[in-house]
Amino acid sequence: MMLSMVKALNDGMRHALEADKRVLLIGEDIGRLGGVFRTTDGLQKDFGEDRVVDSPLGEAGIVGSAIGLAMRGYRPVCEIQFDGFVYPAVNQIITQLAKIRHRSSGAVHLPVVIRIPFGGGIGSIEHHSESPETYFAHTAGLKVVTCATPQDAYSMIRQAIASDDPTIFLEPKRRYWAKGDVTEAQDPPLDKARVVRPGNDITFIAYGPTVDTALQAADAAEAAGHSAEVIDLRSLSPLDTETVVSSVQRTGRALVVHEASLSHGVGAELAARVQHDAFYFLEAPVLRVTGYDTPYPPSKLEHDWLPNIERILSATKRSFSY
Amino acid sequence: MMLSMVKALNDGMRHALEADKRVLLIGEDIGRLGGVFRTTDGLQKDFGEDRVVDSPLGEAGIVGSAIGLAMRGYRPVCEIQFDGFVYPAVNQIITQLAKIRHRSSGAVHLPVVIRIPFGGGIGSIEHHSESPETYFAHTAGLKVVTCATPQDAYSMIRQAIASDDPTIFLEPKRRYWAKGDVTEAQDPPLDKARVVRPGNDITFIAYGPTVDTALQAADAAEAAGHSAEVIDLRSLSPLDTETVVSSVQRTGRALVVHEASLSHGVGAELAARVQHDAFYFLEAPVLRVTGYDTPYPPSKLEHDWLPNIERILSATKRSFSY
Amino acid sequence: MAELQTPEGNEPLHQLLTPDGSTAQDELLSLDLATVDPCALYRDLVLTRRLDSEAIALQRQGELGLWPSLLGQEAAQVGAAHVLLEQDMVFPTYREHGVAHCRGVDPISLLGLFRGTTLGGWDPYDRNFNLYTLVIGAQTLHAVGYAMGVLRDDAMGSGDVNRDTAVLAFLGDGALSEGETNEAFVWAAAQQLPVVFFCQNNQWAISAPYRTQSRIPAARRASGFGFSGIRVDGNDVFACLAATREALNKARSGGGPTLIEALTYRVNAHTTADDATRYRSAAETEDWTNRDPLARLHAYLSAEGLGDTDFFADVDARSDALAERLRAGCRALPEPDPTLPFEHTYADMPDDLRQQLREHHAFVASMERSEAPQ
Amino acid sequence: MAELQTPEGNEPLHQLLTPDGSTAQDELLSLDLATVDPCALYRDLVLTRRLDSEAIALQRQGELGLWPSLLGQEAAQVGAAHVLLEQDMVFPTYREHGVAHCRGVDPISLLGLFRGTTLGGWDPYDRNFNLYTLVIGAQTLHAVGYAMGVLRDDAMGSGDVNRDTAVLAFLGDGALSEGETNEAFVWAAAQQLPVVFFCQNNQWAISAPYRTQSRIPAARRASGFGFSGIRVDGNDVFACLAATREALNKARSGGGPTLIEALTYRVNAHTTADDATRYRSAAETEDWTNRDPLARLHAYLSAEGLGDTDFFADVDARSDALAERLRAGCRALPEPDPTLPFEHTYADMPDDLRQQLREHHAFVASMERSEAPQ
Ligand SMILES: Cc1ncc(C[n+]2csc(CCOP(=O)(O)OP(=O)(O)O)c2C)c(N)n1
Ligand SMILES: Cc1ncc(C[n+]2csc(CCOP(=O)(O)OP(=O)(O)O)c2C)c(N)n1
Ligand SMILES: [Mg+2]
Ligand SMILES: [Mg+2]
Repeated sequence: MMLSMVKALNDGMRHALEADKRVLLIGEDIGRLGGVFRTTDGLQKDFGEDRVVDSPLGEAGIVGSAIGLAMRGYRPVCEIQFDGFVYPAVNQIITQLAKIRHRSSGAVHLPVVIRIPFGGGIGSIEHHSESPETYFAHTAGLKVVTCATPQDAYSMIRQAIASDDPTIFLEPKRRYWAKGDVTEAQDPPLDKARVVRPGNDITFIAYGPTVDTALQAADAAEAAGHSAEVIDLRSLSPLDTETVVSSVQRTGRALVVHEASLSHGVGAELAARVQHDAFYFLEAPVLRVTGYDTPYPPSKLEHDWLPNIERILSATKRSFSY
Repeated sequence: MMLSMVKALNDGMRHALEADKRVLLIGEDIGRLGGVFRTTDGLQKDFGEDRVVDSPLGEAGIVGSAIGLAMRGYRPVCEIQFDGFVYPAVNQIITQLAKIRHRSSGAVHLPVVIRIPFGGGIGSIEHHSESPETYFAHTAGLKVVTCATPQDAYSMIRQAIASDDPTIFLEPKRRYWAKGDVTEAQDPPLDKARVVRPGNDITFIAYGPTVDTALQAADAAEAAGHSAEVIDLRSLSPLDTETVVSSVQRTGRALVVHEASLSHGVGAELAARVQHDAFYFLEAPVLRVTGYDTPYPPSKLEHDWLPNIERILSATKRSFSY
Repeated sequence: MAELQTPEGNEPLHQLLTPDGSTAQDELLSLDLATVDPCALYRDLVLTRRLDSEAIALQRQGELGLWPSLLGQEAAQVGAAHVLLEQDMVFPTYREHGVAHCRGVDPISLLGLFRGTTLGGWDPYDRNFNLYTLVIGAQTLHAVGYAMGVLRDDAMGSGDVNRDTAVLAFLGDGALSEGETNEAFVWAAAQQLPVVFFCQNNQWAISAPYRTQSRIPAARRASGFGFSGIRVDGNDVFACLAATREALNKARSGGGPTLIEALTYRVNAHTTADDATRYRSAAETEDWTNRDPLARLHAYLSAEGLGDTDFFADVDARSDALAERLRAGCRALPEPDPTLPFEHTYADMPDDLRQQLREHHAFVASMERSEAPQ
Repeated sequence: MAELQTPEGNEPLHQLLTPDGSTAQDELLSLDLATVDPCALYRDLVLTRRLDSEAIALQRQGELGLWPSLLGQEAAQVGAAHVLLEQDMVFPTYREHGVAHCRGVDPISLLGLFRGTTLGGWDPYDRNFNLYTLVIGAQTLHAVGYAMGVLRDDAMGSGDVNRDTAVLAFLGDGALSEGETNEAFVWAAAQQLPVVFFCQNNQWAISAPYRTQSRIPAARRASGFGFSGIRVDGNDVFACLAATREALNKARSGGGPTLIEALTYRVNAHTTADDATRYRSAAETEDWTNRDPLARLHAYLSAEGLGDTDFFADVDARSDALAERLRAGCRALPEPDPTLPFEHTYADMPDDLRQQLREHHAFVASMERSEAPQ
């Protein structure tokens, strides 16, 4: 069935709400409105105001109350309206949500999912186009995942809700409306990366919004005579090092693509692991095509600021110049 | 003059308060008490309650009000009592403090310093031994620096206060009481790393609390016949890539040491840059000796959990096995 | 006028101008009409509304990506703005277009943020009007800090009207639920800071009705922190002006903070991207549209014979001129230079960022070459 | 009793047991003494104090790294804890040793956190007593969420005493300034949640006197959010018990939240690491030490002939036994296994973390080898 990512997420959450009455959604404007992106459209009507909760305006409250609900046996799925508005919740996420299992030596587990539409490219205003994944991926105790296709959206959101670990679920908002086939096919585990395009000469590593960009760049590179393998990471914490490294050990070249700023971004951790685990296999250093070390720019500048096909191709050229 | 780091910081702030009446200190318990570490001891008595402000209990308030004070022309120096308590201020730091210069196209600059005692090894309870530097180093618009000696503490705190950019100033609390010589000697720029021990065979890269550990490990390595160069990064954002890379281009081996968790830590960015800029010079992959990907453990476990001399030495051995 | 019903009953709603345009007595608020220029108020109400409707039109034409309309909230904003002194500092949210206008900020510069050419658009110090803050509640703490500076500059309670300074922070009803807003209340109250919190309770936070946030009137929040709150008819420009003037004077003289709840209504959707029909009834909106703040003052002016046909004609002319300026000015807003983010992230650009800028320049140039007509 | 003077005047301080140990009438609080066991209360006050003083001694001996003493706050904690039902859930700060004791948490398990053998020490579900939360204010939102669950479980207002559940969240006076605490008030009030906020206003937040946080009594904070607050004599165990019982019953029956301000005093320094002489006068502390909550109940028991010498002797014996248990139990606390952090970070250990654990094991083993006597 061809579905948009928004509809696939909606179906996935509906599925979870039906399957387990302890599942509950909470966030700003997710009920009557169905969310500013309509991801939860119709769910309050069908599951009631107690299970699809229009919260007061406070992100600390959303995550803090989700922790308490989880302690009471619920499985809350929080929605943060935009990437740039997750920060009021960061104290609850980093000092509580991520650490309570450890603090309690396993006595308390918190099956809390925090959905965050993230990334740029939609011509929006400040705080609506950011990529905060590193803050969470660096925080032990959190799982951090992101989907690149409606199929993954549909399966991964259910896996995240089923997980007993707190999970940051990043949704690439500029891919919300693109349609893709969604089936009930067996899904890979939540923490495994996937080779979405086989290739032999170089490995493009992407996640979320940049997977599609990387795939297009790979096709263009093919024309230039370079066979690029594209990996969709899917999980940023934990990282599926094995899938990445075994690919690079074959291709000898790696290029990471993400929207977040370059420095201390996910690309850094990937480069560190690849140069370590594939040291004798690298023909060129691991390259990174990312957002720059500036705040996200005004939208008129975002196309050039974001990693795009052209920048991936010129980086590819650089890789082969070694 | 031999001073502890605490006293050196105290002198540095006193110096700044005397030199510029727009400088003001604000934080919890920094006045009457002089700070839980006594870093601001005596300053309220000498400069008054308006310039050394005992704040209400709220970190968002401390940083948020500092932003407003800076807009009014002041140069606030905030103290966050412990690393683990900076998170309520993260929304103000990431969405406002770091971005307002960019938002205003340079019309508004915010000379705000946020002092944070950080790191472990003092046998304390949860939230009192953490290393949050990555969260800030990944945030464009912030400078992130840390001192390893009383001399640097004395000079860097004044440089940070003099800087027109918001600066996260990390203080390695387990080095607070060690004495070192403090002079008025010309200081290197705030954003430059420093080779604190010359060597030829391998480069140890450390900052804050681990510089001393790295130096001791270097001496031990010497005994085992390996001449280790030790670099004190001092600035985590921006990173002084040049100093690091030129060292590694000579030694061919690099090992990063920090207390923060391994994944997506500062060591990742250093590894990514070194493998890129020194690609043809590396005899072995860049190695990392860091805290593990878990929350900070109970203090009875911290000695083994933290990077220590033994772990640095065994990593050194590994490096030479390539 | 039918008030917003909160489960725990209601706060008195202070009013000086009734919906039919006649003046009313109020036990708390007083306004010497000799001290106000109703015509100037009316003019600004009209221009504010025109600015807003023109921006909406520009958004429809694709010239703006988004616009948060203030329709229905003109009286609250214009009333508050008219009693500001030059030295006062304003911390707006993202909806205070009317305050910006009265403050003398060029309305064209309000458009850049929503056109995507800038994240700001004006120099906050030019008119002592801060940039819009999009993170709900964050600006309330900036206002508190600025007020702490005012206090330390002895620019409070000196009795010198050109020196004593107040800070005016705007916030919405939804913002009352953010922790940071409440911290701002704690600080302002404990330190008796010269700050006035002006809450436009437009009864909606996107799709959340006020009851999602609270069961009592917003004005009462202040009592929990130890300062005074007052609820005024937000569609009554006189009441908003009088309450704000009193609060600002109190602040300037060292009397501490005040929370003003201006009870009004967000007649349009949250922004042009929002669809209000999904969460509220047309009847409710209709009902409030009938309490138009402009009509109210128009009636007053006519009844009092203050506004003759020439006056109204002049206002319309100015309004048309403004619209014209906006249409032309919006399209003329300069495209941002790709260098901008790199230049303004730090006071002086770090080496590695400069390196990134070089690569970016090279890339942008190559794009321009490849996009150049063959 | 001399009250905490706040600039904006004072809230009535509700009291049922006067400092000299005689009962008092109160216009708001009532307590049927047939429903309380004063001897049990006294016993718990004594044991709580002994637990505290013993822990301080253990810290002095180097057996604990740190201890936050509750000296002076025994009545507030024991009074509140005595009216909890089994199904109620408690969210403490880090100072509620007396509540833990009354809740049936093994006092030895309170020591691990401060000895550094664990970050927790007990299973929160065993006695419905959450782990200590060190981040000021954070637990108030957990209490709110738990109460949202209670509401959804129809475990409120059913009239079934074994089913209806309340949540009791503790906080300090300083915690009232954190944004998260105030968000908890917003949520609890808007949703009428079955949660009671019990604020021990011990007048100090480390070195910050209460006036740093607020100019009005803490109990009044609730009024700004639309629920009721009451200030009770925190050194009067009867008043604390009566106010908490009423508030918990109200919560269980669906009446919504209450804020209780128990006005008391932190007689010792903030923790054993703090030096209170740097910021407050011995006279002040002296003055409050004379309002000892234990002496008060002791006087009552003696006057009422409820506690004879045998009783007091028995209490002393239990107290000594507890001290003995603590001394032995503290030293017997198991050293944590190096594997612990790795095992409990995730439900199932990710591969790369497992790899880190392997390396760590190898390292620890090698250390043990090298440290082994040659
Ligand atoms: C911290 C934060 N969370 C969420 C949002 C998304 N958001 C934008 S406006 C808005 C509602 C604000 O309502 P209110 O404070 O009443 O102001 P109004 O829009 O009615 O003027 C929300 C939730 C935001 N901007 N900031
Ligand atoms: C978010 C946060 N900021 C700062 C601290 C450091 N700190 C520990 S206790 C304390 C004072 C708390 O005072 P209060 O709430 O009155 O509780 P009390 O200690 O008096 O019981 C502070 C500032 C902390 N634990 N958490
Ligand atoms: Mg509103
Ligand atoms: Mg206290």
